[in-house]
Amino acid sequence: QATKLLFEMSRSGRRAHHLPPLPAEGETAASLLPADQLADAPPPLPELAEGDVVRHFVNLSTLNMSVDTHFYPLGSCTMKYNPKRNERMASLPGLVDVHPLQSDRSVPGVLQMLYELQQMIGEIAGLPGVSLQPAAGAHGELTALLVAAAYYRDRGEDQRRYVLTADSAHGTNPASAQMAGFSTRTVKSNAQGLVDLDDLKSKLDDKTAVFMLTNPNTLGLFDSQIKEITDLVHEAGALIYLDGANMNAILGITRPGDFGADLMHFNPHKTFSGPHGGGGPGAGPICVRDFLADYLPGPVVEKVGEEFRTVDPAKTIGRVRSFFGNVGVLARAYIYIRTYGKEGLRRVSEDAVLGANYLLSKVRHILDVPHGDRCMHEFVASAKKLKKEKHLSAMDLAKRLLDFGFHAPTVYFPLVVEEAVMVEPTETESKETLDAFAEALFRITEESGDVVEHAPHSTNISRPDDVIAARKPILRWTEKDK
Amino acid sequence: QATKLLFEMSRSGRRAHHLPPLPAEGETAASLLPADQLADAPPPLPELAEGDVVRHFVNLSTLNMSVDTHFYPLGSCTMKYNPKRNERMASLPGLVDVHPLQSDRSVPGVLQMLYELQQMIGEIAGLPGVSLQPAAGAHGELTALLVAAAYYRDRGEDQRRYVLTADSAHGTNPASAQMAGFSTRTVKSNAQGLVDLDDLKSKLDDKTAVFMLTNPNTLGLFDSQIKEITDLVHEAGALIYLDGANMNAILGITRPGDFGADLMHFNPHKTFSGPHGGGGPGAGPICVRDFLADYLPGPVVEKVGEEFRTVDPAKTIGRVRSFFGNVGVLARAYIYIRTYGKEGLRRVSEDAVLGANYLLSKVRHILDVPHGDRCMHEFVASAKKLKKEKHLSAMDLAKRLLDFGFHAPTVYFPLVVEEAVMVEPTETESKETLDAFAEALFRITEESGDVVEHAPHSTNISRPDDVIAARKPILRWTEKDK
Amino acid sequence: MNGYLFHTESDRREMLRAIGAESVQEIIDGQVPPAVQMKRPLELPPAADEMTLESELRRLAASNASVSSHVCFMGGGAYDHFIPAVVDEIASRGEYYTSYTPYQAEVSQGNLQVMFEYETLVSQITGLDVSNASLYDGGSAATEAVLMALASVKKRHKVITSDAVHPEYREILEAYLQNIDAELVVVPASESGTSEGILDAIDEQTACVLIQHPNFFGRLEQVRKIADAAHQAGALVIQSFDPISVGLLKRPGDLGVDIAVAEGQCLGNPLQYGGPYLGIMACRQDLMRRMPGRIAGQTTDRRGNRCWVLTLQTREQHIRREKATSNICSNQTLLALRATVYLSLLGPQGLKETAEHCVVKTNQARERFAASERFELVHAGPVFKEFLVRDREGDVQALLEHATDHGVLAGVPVGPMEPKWKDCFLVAVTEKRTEADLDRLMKVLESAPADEANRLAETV
Amino acid sequence: MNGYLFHTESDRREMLRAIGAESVQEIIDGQVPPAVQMKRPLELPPAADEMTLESELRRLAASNASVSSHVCFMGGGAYDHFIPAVVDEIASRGEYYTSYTPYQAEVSQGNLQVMFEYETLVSQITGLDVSNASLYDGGSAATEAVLMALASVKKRHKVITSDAVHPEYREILEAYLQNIDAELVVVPASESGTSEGILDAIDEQTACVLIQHPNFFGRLEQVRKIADAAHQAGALVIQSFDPISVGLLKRPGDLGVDIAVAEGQCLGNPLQYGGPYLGIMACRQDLMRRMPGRIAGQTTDRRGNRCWVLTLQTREQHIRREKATSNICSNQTLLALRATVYLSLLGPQGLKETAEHCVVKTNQARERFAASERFELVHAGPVFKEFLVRDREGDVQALLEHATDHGVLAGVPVGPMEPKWKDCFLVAVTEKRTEADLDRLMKVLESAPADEANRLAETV
Repeated sequence: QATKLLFEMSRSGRRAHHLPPLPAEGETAASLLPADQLADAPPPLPELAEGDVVRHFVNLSTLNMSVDTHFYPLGSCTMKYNPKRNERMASLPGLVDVHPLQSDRSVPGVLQMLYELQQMIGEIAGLPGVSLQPAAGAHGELTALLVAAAYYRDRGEDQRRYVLTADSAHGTNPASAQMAGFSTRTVKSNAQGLVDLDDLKSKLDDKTAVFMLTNPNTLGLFDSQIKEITDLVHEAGALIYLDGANMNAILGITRPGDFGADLMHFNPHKTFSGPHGGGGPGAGPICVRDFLADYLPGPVVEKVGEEFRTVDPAKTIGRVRSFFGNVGVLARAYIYIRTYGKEGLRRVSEDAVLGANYLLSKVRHILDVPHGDRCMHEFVASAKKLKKEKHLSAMDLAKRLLDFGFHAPTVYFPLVVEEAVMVEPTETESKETLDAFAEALFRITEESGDVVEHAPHSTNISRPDDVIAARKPILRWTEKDK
Repeated sequence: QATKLLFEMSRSGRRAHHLPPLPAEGETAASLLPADQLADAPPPLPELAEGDVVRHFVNLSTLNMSVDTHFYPLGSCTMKYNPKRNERMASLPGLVDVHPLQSDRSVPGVLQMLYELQQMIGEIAGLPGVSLQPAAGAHGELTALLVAAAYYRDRGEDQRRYVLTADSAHGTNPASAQMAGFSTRTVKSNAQGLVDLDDLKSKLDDKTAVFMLTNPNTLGLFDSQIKEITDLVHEAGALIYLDGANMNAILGITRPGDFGADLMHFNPHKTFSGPHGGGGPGAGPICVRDFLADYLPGPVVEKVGEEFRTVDPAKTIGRVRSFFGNVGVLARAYIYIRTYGKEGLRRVSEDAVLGANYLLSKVRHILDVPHGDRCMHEFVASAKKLKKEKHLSAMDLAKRLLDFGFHAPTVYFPLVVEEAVMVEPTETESKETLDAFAEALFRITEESGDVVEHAPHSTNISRPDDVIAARKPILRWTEKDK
Repeated sequence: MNGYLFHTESDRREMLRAIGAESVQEIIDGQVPPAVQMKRPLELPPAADEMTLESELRRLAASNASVSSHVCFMGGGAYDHFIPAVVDEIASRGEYYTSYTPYQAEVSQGNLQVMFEYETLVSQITGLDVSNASLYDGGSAATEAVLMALASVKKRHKVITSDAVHPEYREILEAYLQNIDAELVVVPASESGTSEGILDAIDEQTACVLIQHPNFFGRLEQVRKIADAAHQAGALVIQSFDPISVGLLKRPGDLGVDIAVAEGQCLGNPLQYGGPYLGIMACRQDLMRRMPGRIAGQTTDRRGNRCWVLTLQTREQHIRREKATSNICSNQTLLALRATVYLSLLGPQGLKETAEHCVVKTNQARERFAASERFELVHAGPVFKEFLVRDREGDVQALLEHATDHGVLAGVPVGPMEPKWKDCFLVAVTEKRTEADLDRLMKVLESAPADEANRLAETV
Repeated sequence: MNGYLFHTESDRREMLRAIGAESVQEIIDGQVPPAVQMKRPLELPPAADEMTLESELRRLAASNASVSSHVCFMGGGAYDHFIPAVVDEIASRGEYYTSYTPYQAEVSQGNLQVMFEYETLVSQITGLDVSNASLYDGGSAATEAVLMALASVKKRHKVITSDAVHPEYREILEAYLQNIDAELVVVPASESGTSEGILDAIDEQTACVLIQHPNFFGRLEQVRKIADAAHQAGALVIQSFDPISVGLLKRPGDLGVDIAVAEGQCLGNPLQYGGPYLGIMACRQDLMRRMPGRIAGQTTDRRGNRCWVLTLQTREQHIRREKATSNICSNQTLLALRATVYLSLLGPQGLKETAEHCVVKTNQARERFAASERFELVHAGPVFKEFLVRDREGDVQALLEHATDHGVLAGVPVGPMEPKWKDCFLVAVTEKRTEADLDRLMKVLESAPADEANRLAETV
């Protein structure tokens, strides 16, 4: 049953918000502004009482699955538990109520936190130059590529106009390259799901700027050829960019800087416990080698004696968003890293790997897993056989899982696996939950095709018509819908 | 589908909570305590991870109906909207983190708030002596009766051992009288649902201590004979206690002190916007006439010059709970009263009366309403006819309403109405909601008896077996249930 | 018009039309005799919008010292324990705090299951069979336990307690017993701050004994010994205990106690100047039907699923009216929820470690006071998380005000509760306190000049 | 081990057994070449428990001046507007903040409906047809709008803007345009702080014009005139606007603008030192398929019920990869939710009154500065909620530090962004400010001794 929209609940004259009266004497706002700039009436916003607003949004919230309510094994998204202490600490007035243009001297605590975070993620990356500014992972990719472009321009290597991306890469990689003014070339995966070295070699030349690599890759595999890859790229005079989406697999185990990456981004909303916020906000801090640090966007935080200062790097590319960055998101990452500390972060990755391999050991008896029986923090199964035998798609499987009280895995990604089902359990799910998930998956494969095909059955709505939505887009409520 | 208990999720060795290590040197806790006092092991609490705990309690919460999610017309409970600003302001560290035994000088803000609240509710009651100490309405009743007892003892009228209560009164009235050492006598209601004056007269004598009156009464009627009643009681030398459960009907319209009450309690969790907290905490501040103020429990707040002090009244009965009172609940009442202010509180009651009468005007075409076609803030219908004609009880009706997305009204209370259905819509529901509720009620009376009898159909569980629960009580989980 | 009203003027007109009334005033006039109607508006402050009121409340809140702004060593029945963020997050969900007593079980399984889990946890920390779903606070719970015992042990009217029981709890007991047939005997504590005297006071008229362990002075009582003596005399034993203490100490049920009560504030509930708090009560199986307050129990629904309901309601005032076990008809669900979440997070190991922190740090503090020139420990022997200190300079109130002015809530003055302890104060040390906090406490207290203290005292 | 892990040692053993591995290290060794594995632990601080870390964070937070501890007159793109408690209450529900992008519409109707409502509200405040579900922030949204215009208007590469547009927004634009085929022209503002110069700069090479109204100096631009000129020349017009301002001022769509962008922080989002914020973007219908970011749309499910889905995904990088409209694949749902709740609460009347408060109070502040000896207003003419002030003593940084030390965040120094304004600062006045705040502002600023200011400046 569909829920009423705010606009359909509106009733002329209802109010929830009140301000103190302005002084009766004195000029009115309208008299202080030019008449031709004034609107005839304020925008036609809905008119509601406070109780309406609260009930509406509380009830709406319960139509979402979330980490707080369900297992959410969405591959590549690292839907781990979002600690409540992060929310509480990051909401302290001295952090949350700080204006972005306050002087350095008036925000020593904020700057100390940000400085320490720079140090910490630089250490985790093995790459000392850090900018906390990018607002999301894709934004971090773009920013790093702008840094690479500035670096080449500075070195007079403007001919390096190509960015290589893997065919298994996130779609943001080629899109970011495009936005940064590069052209892209795709590097194939081999049968093992790793980089095809011959294909890579064939695409490397003195026009290559950057190879954008995801490692562990989107199949959940760490590329065992990593040294060869990075050596080849560096020999060609190009840089390695690491898409940090899968950092949850390798914290304290191996560092991008150690295995040859020159630039990378983190997804603190994934690796450092989010939260994801229904799609955002995230953040996309980047780490780079020392010779690239001067090109980072500003401001960054420096420590001078006991004081912290914001400064712009010497050859900065400028800025990629207003103000410092997504400080609220970064604060949560800071609290998370401090909570696990040096002892704990490696254990996070170990348990993420353990959980994924355990689930894989069960799932591979239920679905094909084309790329081996071991993985890092996630794995990609294929519903190919189900399609052939029962005419059920990965999508059908995903929808039916909802009925069992599980969020669906990522499906149809990466593109290199047919009917892909990409499962990332994270380290914050119990063995019991993983068992129950595998059990559900098994039961679904045994169910009648009809039941699965029409799933989900227990959710608020059944499957929506995406085609009509895109063909005849209705993107807002209008008065005539009332 | 039943939900797992915490204890069933426990796994030996799992942990959510950590403290910093104690210094390695120095004495251990065990060595500092006598061996014979030490337990062999800590209590067998469940062992859980933080993510488990959060998901468990978040999911459990969604099994409740609440004011934030549903219309909750529970008669006599005043389930009005619970303002979010109350929660935020009452949670300011300077209010919520104050130790109860701090010196007066260290809590001027708290004392100012409590003093002003005393003044404000004294004004609303028309009774100047105020104690904020009682923890709930029933606790206020008991406290007021202890005050009355002390007053009579002081006057040498120890023979006044009887408390009169109306047959339509809340069960707490006679129970409180009993606890305060009084015996109770019941005063009948007349055909109009008001106090039967003849019966009252026949029970008044020099052994009468207090007449406990609910006005407006539990039928939602203001007793038009109020002056006669109070005059009769006062002439007999007894006191009038007003059960303030229904104060939401008369704020600023009439005051208990003005219509003859000598003592009363407020239910701030009802009248002053709660919240109800799933059954508590509430508070039960009492207001009394000046000649009773010296007997109130201490401490109360006094203003001396510009300073606020806690003092014990001269002839205090002592205290009825530890510390000052339910300050957190009182703070919300304070914020609520300040929000509406002098202009608004009367409007609250007017809209509560308007809403109830509007709903009554619709419901009386659906169900019998034995006591007239007008009411104050609530009314009591009867499912008697439904019982006779379709063998459906008030309980069946209540259960079926749940399927329509409405919390049930209070049923089988007051006892003076057969198959009672007691509806209190409050002032914070829209006309649209009241219309939808009446519509649901109508549809249910038209439905097949079978559907109604087996309701609810859409809730997490169907009707529980209350009889077995009471006959073979299982009041806790035990290891063997695992 | 500030506030939360819904009806627009046109709504009001439509509704009045349906009712058949000209105005709300007409409806009211039909109900409330004009003679008793108010002729003037209420004398209250004007309506305040959210922004303005919040700014005022922020100023008002900021004027108070608090355990957020100050380092807290105050106890005396309410303690500054750490509250994990999860507790606040859960308790701030509207489905919990804006629901009511679960009369309709089908749409209240959340609250009912929490109540059942709470009851189980209380059983686990008390070692007793049956818990209710909570009472108002620790003080009134102690009195309710005494009333329960008086009702259970027929024809006995004597209640024995000790002055090592929280003075406020004893005040409540006195107020409640004032008008009913009961005699209260308060035995003085020994030199060492414990209640052996109770053993001699127990006689054949004794209905029950109320002890506190760890007691008001933080000292440990010989509960088992007292319980044995009481049982021998046919009396019941009630223990007020500290829920944190059972992380290390034997539980009331393990000591032979019949009814255990406690202040549950320490289990994840904020101090808020005294309330709302959480009254914990548990008892032996055979006292179950005398238990006051709400109780949730397990049953099955019509489909055979396990579920929970309010049960044993025949004890209650809705049905029994003047014959009810008690007049209590609410419970502190929201605070019980907080305690449930708190104990779920701590688990056995967390509770034990919290208790260990209290004991070790309290001992560290005791050693510092013992070593000080100005102060002395009133009682020798082990304590749990607080202890009584004597100020040889004598003016405790001024001393503590001095400390407050220097950022430390140094302790609870016990003089106002018991004049004989007027030169003493209680110091409580929870797991939250650090070495640096202890340094600060001693520095601030020792820096309070005796004469300045006296001067301050005169002006206060 | 602090943290949130689940597996007990026995869990780990069982899981390894099922996997058929001896240890996790064995699994890792099979994946990660030992040569690139770390040989040492990460150099990070030790693990910190919640209690200890919170106490540290509280100290750290308390060391910052903030709009909670100080009276705030800072603006410059981020404003201290009042945030109703309802906004926080809703946004702190786990179902919102711990869910992800609504890929599975059936279990994401909450977020999807909020996105659809948000898009509708953005249409309502912009007067434009189509809104996306939000972008990163106001600054990057302005740049995304320029990229969108460049892609829409074929074969034109010139982008015209004015230095009355937020300097940081212009910096972003420069950084993004650096590597692509585009020319950026920045027209200086007139003496009166407005951008008439744009009219002369528009030519047949112009792809788009980016203006801000009210502009960086709080001044009102002649948007309609500029839009007409741009359209005549075949260029698109982008307006960065203040969502509060449209409570009184004409909306971008009413002024003929093609794409409107805004910083949505002012709509119920906290300042938090700059982010996360909310990038608002809306456009005319015909630009819809060029729009970057997520978009939710209405459709029906198989049962025929109205519902919501992510739509127009063929624009996106998952499918189009290097041919995508933009690389953005997240949106700021949580902040869009806050804006949605905020606008629902305010309604038309609340938004209007908020705008009125800003205008009236800003004017009161302007009058005070105008009357002051030390300060002068840089621009004459009407402003919305901020204005530029010149300190005749000249050392703005020291002046503002002095104010901060006295509890007032008096304004934004613009010198660091634009050296030509080094003796100036922006003063913003929201509805939160009171008469008493204005008194305090002037008192604190006028009490800053010029020489002390200079001295301070040297040491900072």
